[in-house]
Amino acid sequence: MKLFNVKNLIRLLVLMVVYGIIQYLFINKAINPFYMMTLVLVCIYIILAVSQNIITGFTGQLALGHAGFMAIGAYMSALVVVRMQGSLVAGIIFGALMAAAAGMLIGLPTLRLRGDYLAIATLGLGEIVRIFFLNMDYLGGATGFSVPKTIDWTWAFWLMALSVFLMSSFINSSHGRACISVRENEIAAEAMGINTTKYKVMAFTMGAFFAGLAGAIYANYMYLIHPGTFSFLKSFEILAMVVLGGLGSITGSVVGAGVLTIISAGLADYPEFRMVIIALVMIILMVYRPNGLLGNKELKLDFLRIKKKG
Amino acid sequence: MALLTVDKLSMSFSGLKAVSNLDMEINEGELVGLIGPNGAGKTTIFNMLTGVYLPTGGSITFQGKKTNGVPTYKLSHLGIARTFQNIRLFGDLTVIENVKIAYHQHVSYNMLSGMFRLPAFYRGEKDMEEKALDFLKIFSLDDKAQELAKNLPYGQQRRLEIARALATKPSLLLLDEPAAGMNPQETRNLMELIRWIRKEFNLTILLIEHDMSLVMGVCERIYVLDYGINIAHGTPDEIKSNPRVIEAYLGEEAI
Amino acid sequence: MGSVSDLIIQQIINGISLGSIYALIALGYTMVYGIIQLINFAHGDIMMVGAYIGWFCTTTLMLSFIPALIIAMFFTALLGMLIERIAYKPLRHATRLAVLITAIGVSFFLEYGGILILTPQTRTFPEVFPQTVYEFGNITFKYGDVVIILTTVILMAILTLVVKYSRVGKAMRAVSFDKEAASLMGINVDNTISATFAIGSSLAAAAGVLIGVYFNTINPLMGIMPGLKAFVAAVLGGIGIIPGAMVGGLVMGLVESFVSGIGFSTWRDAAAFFILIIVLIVKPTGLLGKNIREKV
Amino acid sequence: MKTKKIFTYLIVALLSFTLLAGCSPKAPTDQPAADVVKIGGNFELTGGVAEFGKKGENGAKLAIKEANEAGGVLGMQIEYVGADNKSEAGESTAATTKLATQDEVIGIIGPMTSGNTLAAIPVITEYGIPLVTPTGTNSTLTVTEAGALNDWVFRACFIDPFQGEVAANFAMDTLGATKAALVIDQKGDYAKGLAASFKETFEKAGKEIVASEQYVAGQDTDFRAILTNIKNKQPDIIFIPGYYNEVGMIIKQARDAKIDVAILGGDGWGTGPIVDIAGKEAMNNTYYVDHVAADDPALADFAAAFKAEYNQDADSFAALGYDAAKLLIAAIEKAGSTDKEAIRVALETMSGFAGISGDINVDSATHNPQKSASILKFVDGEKIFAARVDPK
Repeated sequence: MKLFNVKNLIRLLVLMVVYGIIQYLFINKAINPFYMMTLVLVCIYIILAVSQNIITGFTGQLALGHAGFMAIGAYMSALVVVRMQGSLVAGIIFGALMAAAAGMLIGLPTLRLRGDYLAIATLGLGEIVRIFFLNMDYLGGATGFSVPKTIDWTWAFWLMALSVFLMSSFINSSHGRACISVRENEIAAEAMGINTTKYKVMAFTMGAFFAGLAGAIYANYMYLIHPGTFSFLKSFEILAMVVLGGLGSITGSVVGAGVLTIISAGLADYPEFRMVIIALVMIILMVYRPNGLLGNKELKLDFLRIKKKG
Repeated sequence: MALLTVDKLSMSFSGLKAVSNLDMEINEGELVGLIGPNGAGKTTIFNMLTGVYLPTGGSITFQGKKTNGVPTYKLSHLGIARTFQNIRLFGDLTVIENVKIAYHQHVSYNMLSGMFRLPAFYRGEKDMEEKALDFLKIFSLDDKAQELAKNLPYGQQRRLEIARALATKPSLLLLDEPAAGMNPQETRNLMELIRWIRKEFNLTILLIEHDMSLVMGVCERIYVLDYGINIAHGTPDEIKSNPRVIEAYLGEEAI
Repeated sequence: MGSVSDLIIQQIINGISLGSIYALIALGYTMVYGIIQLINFAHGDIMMVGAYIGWFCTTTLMLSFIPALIIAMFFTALLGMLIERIAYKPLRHATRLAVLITAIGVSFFLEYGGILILTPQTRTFPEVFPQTVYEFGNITFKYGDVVIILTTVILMAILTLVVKYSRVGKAMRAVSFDKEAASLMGINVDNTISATFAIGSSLAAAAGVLIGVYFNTINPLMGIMPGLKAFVAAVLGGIGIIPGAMVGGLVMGLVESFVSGIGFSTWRDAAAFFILIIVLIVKPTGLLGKNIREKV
Repeated sequence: MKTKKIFTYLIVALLSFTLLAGCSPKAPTDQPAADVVKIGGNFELTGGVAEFGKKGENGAKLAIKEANEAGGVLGMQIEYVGADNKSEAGESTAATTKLATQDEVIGIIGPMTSGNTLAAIPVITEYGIPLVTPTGTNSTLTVTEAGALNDWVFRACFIDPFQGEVAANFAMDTLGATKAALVIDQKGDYAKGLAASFKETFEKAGKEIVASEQYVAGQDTDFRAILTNIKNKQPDIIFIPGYYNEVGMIIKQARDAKIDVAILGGDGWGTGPIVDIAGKEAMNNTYYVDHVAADDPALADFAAAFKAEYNQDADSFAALGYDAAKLLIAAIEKAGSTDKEAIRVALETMSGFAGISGDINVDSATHNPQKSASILKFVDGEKIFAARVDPK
């Protein structure tokens, strides 16, 4: 087993082909900038959904504060880029790290709570973060904070690919399995020597880190960040993507984020019906596929597998 | 030498005494049984020994160290492993993953190696895979390695729980009704297995069991509990003839 | 205006009045949660529907307050049962998260369906009850405050009695304790859950109409914030516990009043959530909740 | 089982429909026909301030409809393309991008709020599309904090500082106030802008701001706590530069709390329901700054047409939406072409445009319209003209 085995090389190839096709179509104007923006948003939401899935789908902790971490990433990266004249990379890293730090700080006390209590506590924390930025006139306050657009589709796509790779590698490592064992049976996990608090906080911190990363990409792509963007409804939206795709499925989150974002963009011409249709999709899907589109299974590139002789 | 010493251990739940003033001593390499009627407080003792409950009185000493208040996972690192009366496997994971999770405390790579797929990750995973398969082989579960734990038949789930407990590399193994739900043949096999792993892994075992044939068959010493009180202890033969034990088990009319 | 003590008393009155509004909404929340452990995120939006039915009755049908309230409660009860049957019942054995997502979906559906049908326009109630203001020195409160506080207390008392002594109440408690055992005892679980939703939703409607009349503005998104706050209140007091809703609501109302009162009005939502988090960490089951230990 | 299957198909159908709607590139076949002028509208059609967005859009649509009935512009019919920004900054950027690149409009009307307009500016600047916001009153929309002019942004309304100044002067000179309290919507830069200039003017004249309280629009319904504070400070007047929804509730609750002093506000008050919300009696002794004199006959015609078209009462949002669209159409007419740069220049040099919200002369240095403001007073629920203030 090595990093550059056939399977991973094929995966990389697929990514490069997808990227290449889209880039080609864009250059040839077959994809207009609005679709391009939608695709970048898809990338951002994929990172958000997968990172929420780490916390909720894999570690089993129902946290509803993702919009808050996204806000921290967005505002902190903007702080570095706009107010301190730092580089984009520094901004992104700082944003993600600050979100992770906040995740750890918030996670330590709240992750002792179970189920719905954790949900409402993290929802409250997300709102506190939003209210904080609403009151920060230094960072635009209620008007919103203008950030130059320095991220393009290439950045967003490869950062997304890297994030998904890192998170799925984590989940498929021994530390990731420790997180899953917390979801499966907390008491048994403890008895098997898993420090469940540590792994909950680890998953939470990691989720926050990547949510912050997504927020930083968002801030440096969307020209303006506004506290209203990061309300608890955004957390709901992200959770909906995860559950629609399937809890505990990385590819499910990718699909869920893609489907919901594209539905939302595709219905831009029917604004009155857009949210109603999204709501109906959520209800119908849950009623008829409560485990999401993919359940906890992963989409695999099996159709590409080279058949062995014999 | 005493591996585990329990001194005047008590546990009460909102005034209700589940265990009171229990004294117990288990020497290294011993195979000890803990019996008693339903509700006698046996599992409560396990929960105290593994740090799930904080005793309301008395002390527990393991390997010369006082362990009251030490969290469960740390006790596991110190060498206490257990199985559960109501099986607690990681149901949605495969059989081999269950064992790997127990082996996690001995993992040789760190989180970042895992995330970035550094060579240490591949070395560590390979090692873990082999070790886990070894444990499964002992319990003849290796052919089921890729099945989901929840899909195993009952008896195999019990065996997997023991395999998983062993993967933590314990020095003291606590078995909570390992033979529950097994037929006599399976129980006899289990007895053999318990004897064998004790020797092979140099273990000390404390087991709770209702199946008297198993307890009397494998245990060297037995503690008997009734209403949270230790009413007798001794060799299987002594226990069999102890009038208080008979009374506890059969009720007063039998006297 | 006069002394500091007047100021404090006035803020206490403000807080109690606001708190009983939260409590009123929280009653329905806590009720549904108590029986099927579902955070019915659509509760605030059901409240909105109730407010609109009340508005329709008082404006188009020119009914007076009490009949409007009863009609609103009745139809919203039907709506609640309908939602339960269509959206929640099929998910009875699914994960709680799936049900939660469905609830969020129902909430969006009601909000944006409301915008579609009713337009986002703000509507106002006619004067359905007296706008009397009572003055004691510098301290003032309104007829509406009295109505809301009394309604909350009375509904809470009735609800407690119903849950404790009536047949359906006993069935509810049995179902909340153990669904399977309850059905073995001959309790119709589905009907009991339907009844719970009916009662919970009609409580929401009562709250909606009262709030609509009190603040005199309703719009399709009016349920979001009060719904969230009421849920926080329910959790704060101990969710599933009927007096907990009152306690939680009052605590929230008083905290918000005082935070505004000392000049931090922009932080009052943050303060409410902060108190919630502190309470949850110190006493995870809420102020009136009992700790439940998982059996190992 | 059968229903399950049907629903699965339903979902698949729904998904593929939206995917098709979203993904099919419309590019080459969809080029605007030569005889159609495409104007985009970026409005808050859903979300927190949907009510204003909807009103503004209806106003704009009415203007376009009337223009089309009168023969269109430059002999071409106008096609209106709407987009929803969900009352959210990020969505506003997305909606503007859609209008700019997919629908390829030559001008955009909207959004209604300054924040959402701010989010649209980088996009219209990138693609060079003139934008007229009906009610984006924040001064930084047209001239940035650094003093640079945003070439492509125009507006149909006067800016916040002007309104705040007008209100402050009225409070001091006419009402003789020396102590004022502010109640500010924390979420909106609109209210903050008005409050800031009110405060500046008021304090410059040596008067005192005794209290400054904040609330969150779209969320708060209970304002008694802050009103209790204000009552305690005993101001002569209260300035509430918010939108009518909350303002109505605040005035009602203030009067209930026996605060009887004069209350002043900005153009966000200018719509009917404020009286319904607060009650006629409570609205006595209140004043606000509006764009139009309520007795202007042009406005009456507009209000009648608006009512006939949408079965809704017109308000200042609708009026400004209408004016914004008419301003853009007038600019196209003046430019004599659909070239976006020409339209921009035409907007920049627009003068003597007769809108229903008053005459507009665009200041080419700031892109702000020079408009006169009216102060209206509520008497038993009716708006009475109180004073006219001309720009300096």
